[in-house]
Amino acid sequence: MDIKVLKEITKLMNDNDLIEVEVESKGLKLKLRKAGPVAPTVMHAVAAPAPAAAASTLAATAAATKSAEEANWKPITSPIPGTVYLKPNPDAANFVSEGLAVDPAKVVCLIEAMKVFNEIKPDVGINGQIKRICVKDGQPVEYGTVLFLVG
Amino acid sequence: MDIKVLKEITKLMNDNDLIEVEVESKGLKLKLRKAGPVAPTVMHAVAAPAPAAAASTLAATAAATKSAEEANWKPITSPIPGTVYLKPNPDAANFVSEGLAVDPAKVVCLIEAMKVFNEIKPDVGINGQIKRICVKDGQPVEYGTVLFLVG
Amino acid sequence: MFKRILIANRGEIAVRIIKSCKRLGIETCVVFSTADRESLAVRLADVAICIGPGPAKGSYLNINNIIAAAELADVDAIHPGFGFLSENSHFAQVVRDCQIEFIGPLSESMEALGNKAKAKALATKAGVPCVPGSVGSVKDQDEAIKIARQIGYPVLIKAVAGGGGRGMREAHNDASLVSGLISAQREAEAAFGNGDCIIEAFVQRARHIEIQIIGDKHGNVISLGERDCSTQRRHQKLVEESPSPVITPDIRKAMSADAVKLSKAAGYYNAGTVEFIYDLDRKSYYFLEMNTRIQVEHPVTEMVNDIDLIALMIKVAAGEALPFKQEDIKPKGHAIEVRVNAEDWQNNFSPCPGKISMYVAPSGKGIRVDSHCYAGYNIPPHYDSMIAKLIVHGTDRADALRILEQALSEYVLDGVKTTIGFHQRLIRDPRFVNNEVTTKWVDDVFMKS
Amino acid sequence: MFKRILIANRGEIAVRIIKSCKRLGIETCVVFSTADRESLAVRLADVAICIGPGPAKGSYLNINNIIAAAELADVDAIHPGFGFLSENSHFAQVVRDCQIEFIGPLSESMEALGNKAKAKALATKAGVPCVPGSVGSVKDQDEAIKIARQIGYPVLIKAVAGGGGRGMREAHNDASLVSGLISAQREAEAAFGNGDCIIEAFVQRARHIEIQIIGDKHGNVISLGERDCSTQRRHQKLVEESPSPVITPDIRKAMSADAVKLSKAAGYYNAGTVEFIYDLDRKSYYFLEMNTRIQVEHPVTEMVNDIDLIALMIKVAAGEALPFKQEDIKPKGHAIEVRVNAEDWQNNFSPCPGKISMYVAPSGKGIRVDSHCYAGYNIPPHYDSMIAKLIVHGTDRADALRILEQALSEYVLDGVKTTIGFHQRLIRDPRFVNNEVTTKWVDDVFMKS
Repeated sequence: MDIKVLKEITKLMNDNDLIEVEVESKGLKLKLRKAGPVAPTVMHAVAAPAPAAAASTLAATAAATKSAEEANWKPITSPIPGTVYLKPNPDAANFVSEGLAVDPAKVVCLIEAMKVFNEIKPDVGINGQIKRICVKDGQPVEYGTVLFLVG
Repeated sequence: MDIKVLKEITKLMNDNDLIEVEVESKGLKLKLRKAGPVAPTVMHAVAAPAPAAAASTLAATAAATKSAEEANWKPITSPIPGTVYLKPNPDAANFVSEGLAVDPAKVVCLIEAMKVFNEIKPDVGINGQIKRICVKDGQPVEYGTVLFLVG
Repeated sequence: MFKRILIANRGEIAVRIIKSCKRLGIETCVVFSTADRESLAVRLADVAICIGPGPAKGSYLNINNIIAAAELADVDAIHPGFGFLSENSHFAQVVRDCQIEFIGPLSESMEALGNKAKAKALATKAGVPCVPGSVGSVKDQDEAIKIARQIGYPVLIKAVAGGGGRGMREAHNDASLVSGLISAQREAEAAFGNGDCIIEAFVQRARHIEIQIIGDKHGNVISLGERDCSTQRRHQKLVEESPSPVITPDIRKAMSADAVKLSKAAGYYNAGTVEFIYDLDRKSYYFLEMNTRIQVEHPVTEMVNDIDLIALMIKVAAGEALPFKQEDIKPKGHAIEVRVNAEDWQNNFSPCPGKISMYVAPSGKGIRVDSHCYAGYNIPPHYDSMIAKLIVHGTDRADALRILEQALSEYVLDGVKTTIGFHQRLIRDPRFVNNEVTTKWVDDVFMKS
Repeated sequence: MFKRILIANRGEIAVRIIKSCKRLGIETCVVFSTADRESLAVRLADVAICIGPGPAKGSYLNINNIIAAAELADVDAIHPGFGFLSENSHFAQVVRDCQIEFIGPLSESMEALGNKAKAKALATKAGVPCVPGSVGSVKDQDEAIKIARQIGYPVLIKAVAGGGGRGMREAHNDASLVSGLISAQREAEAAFGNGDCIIEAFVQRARHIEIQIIGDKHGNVISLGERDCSTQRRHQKLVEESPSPVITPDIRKAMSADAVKLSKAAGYYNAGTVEFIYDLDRKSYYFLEMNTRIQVEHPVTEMVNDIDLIALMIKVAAGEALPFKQEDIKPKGHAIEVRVNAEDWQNNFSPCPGKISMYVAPSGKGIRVDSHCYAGYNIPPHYDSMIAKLIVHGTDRADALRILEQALSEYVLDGVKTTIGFHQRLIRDPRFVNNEVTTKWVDDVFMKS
């Protein structure tokens, strides 16, 4: 049981607005929870009808898929609310697939907002392989939604 | 797991507003949680005028005078709100003084309530020397106010 | 007017009384148990004195320590709130013997009305309709059976000292009557130190309707209108509203007149509530009992009449005459109160004491929340589970229900289970909306559907 | 009526708008910055969409992301609240170009009135009295000096695009005029991207009195009465009340008429506020500027008129006609609002962002609190420091002040410094009680005593 793991997870929580983390792997069981009101994702589930629940699910997916081992993967996030498209057109193949190497010059997906298809590229400094695709084709996203994890 | 880990976890909690940390690792189970709201004495000090402040001061003294070293001193507390008298009559000497040995048969002070002077004696099981007199003659006290510390 | 008042209570009602005192410019002294040290009442009061441990027996029911605190704080009146010592005539007498005014009726009135058998006799004498049944408590099982057969089954067995459904049993035949009588007597003996019981005809389809009265020390007693508290679970009120959606203006008038008649017959002053049972089939009402104190649901009456009942209680206790006459009382709109309790309503309404982690009460036009809770507050296990009373006031019942639905949806409360979900389901039920509710409906129908 | 409304704002006003929407049965979508993820608005809204980082530039001022969220949530109207983009005519136009209704006036009206120089010209044309001074912005220092000498010192330098006291300077002679003009221009250029300034006579003993107007799309515009906001610190309003305790019924009537006149001249609809400066010596008033949005202090008007201004804005934006005529407006009683800010008032009112550890807002008859705060809430450093608006409504000013004093004493708020203590001291000051306050009083007298 290494404290570095806890630190990394906490950073993870801060970076991703997680309010609770539970990890269980051979012989190790771990749970962290944050103070204050529950995250909007939970909030909505509690307080609001379908649309909110939907909006929240996004954040939830992003959150749920995190774990200590991925602590140093870098996220590619959405700069704007909109609809994400993983392929240039319905018949084409995805821009990227897991394992593919990407750099700030590479278009990884499109986000449609106000009828405009915005080409999304990794931020400067993000070079590496696509470790995980965190969104589905056609899924609505908000600012900050994690689209891909690069490592 | 040694204390360094605990210290680091605590710091972690402080730095990151964690209210709970649970760890279960082969042969190790660990859970940390944070404390609740402010003490009533503080409440009074903040919110209310003189009387409340006074009432709270009592509690405050009781609280303030505590320290690790005195941890196993036993308190003699007031069973009723009233006015404490340390001597049988104005001209007489105090019932007790610091260092005096007391037992459940010994009257340590009087508490006047409803024109009645109630003789206060140590609870059964409280035997020892008066280590500290925590109230002043003629001071108003409430239920639970610490009158003496016996060790 | 009084200079300083001691509040011999806790929780929401203690906070409520403190606020009315502040508005009247009266200092407040609240007494509290060690379990309530961090309570809002303790924080808001001018003086707070600890009187005992968590269990009420040693604190909120500890007459000696409360009087000692009253003398220490040098108060000139005591408000008992509801529950605890509020209907204890002995306490009222001790308070007055100490030259401290008890904010409530005379001990004599409390005794005459507090005991169901005595109250019923007084009502009969005053010409107030009562449920057919035994005159005074029943001597033994034989008499009970005799009376039950006279009035015909089903019958209700009620402890004369009972309240809140305790010491109460239904009986549908001689056998269940005998067994019910025994258990009711045992329960009442334990709870109220008096096992005497009366036998009454059991009204099958009933509404619980009560009249709020207030009297001064100059012989004036008036009715402030009714509250319909028919939505009950195991004789515990869950929802209260005014006006009652099921009675006619004539019935309302007659009930008010009878309530005032009974109060005057008992030489009653200050606030009181005369409870009636309304028979939906016979379209007639019967006197049930009188509560000689302010009630949990008093805000409903305050909202439709735009008055402060607690302030009124204090004023009449200080000797002031009522500021208005019966003809001045013209209730406006419709008010509904729901009780938000820390209970797991899906699991038998079992109490859920614990810490409230986040708390934001609803607010806005027509919304009122009386509460002592806050984020970080730890609901102690020693007392009732009430978190808040949510009261809404609309132009009519439909409007009030609309506001109530919004308010419930805005209630932010994390950390403990509450009855908010129950109320949300309840007020959407067409049978509730259409006033098809009887006092047994929640138990027999709603909770089973 | 709209099906779903997007709220392009945060904090207290976002919560306030959500509540009115719920009352109207309209779904709500709130946009928020990463710093507001745990805000009450996000929790209460039906949908919440993150639009950017903490700093407003990337979120609450980010037109692209807000419109994107509006399309994603498929809303049919946007309420801008106050501050941020609420007076940005370009934003209003973009919203309408996207076939989404902007809940506010036409962009043209906003442009005509948002600029002080244009607004003054329009007022003059409409026959509304204006402060003597430059017609339009001054070309250069020489013209400024010429005008200043014409109207006589002291004069006030005001940025045409200014607001909240920014881009405003006093000048008592040519020298201070030149230096003041330069700094005012620089400040306005930086803050509003427009350094143009006007020169006006400086009224020495002034009260700030504003008229709340509301217009529909059918040409109806009415006045809902005035608010007196003379208690200011550095041109920031601290207390607002209605009615104004210093003007006569005739002045009130004339002000209202002029406010309506100006609004109609600008083809104005929806809610707006026409600000006047009242000269206590000359007993006359002058048009100051018009705010083309709902204002922080709108609850004062709501309380005395018993209306919901936010709901009214939504209704007229949806095309409904005003539900009442000018003659129906009969304000009742006296309302006062104080702003509770997270500021260290004893240390220059410096902002104190941080975590609120305990929070219990006052409540009771005549007490209203509009707030987004709760225990555990972290006041972010990116935005204004407002914690709550405490509004009281009494039968008259004395009664309102009594209620206000009680409410302030009941306010439980730990964890951050607040201005509650300032207000407690202020309302006990005989000069405030006796209405001897001018717009400079807090700065020049009160804070120095």
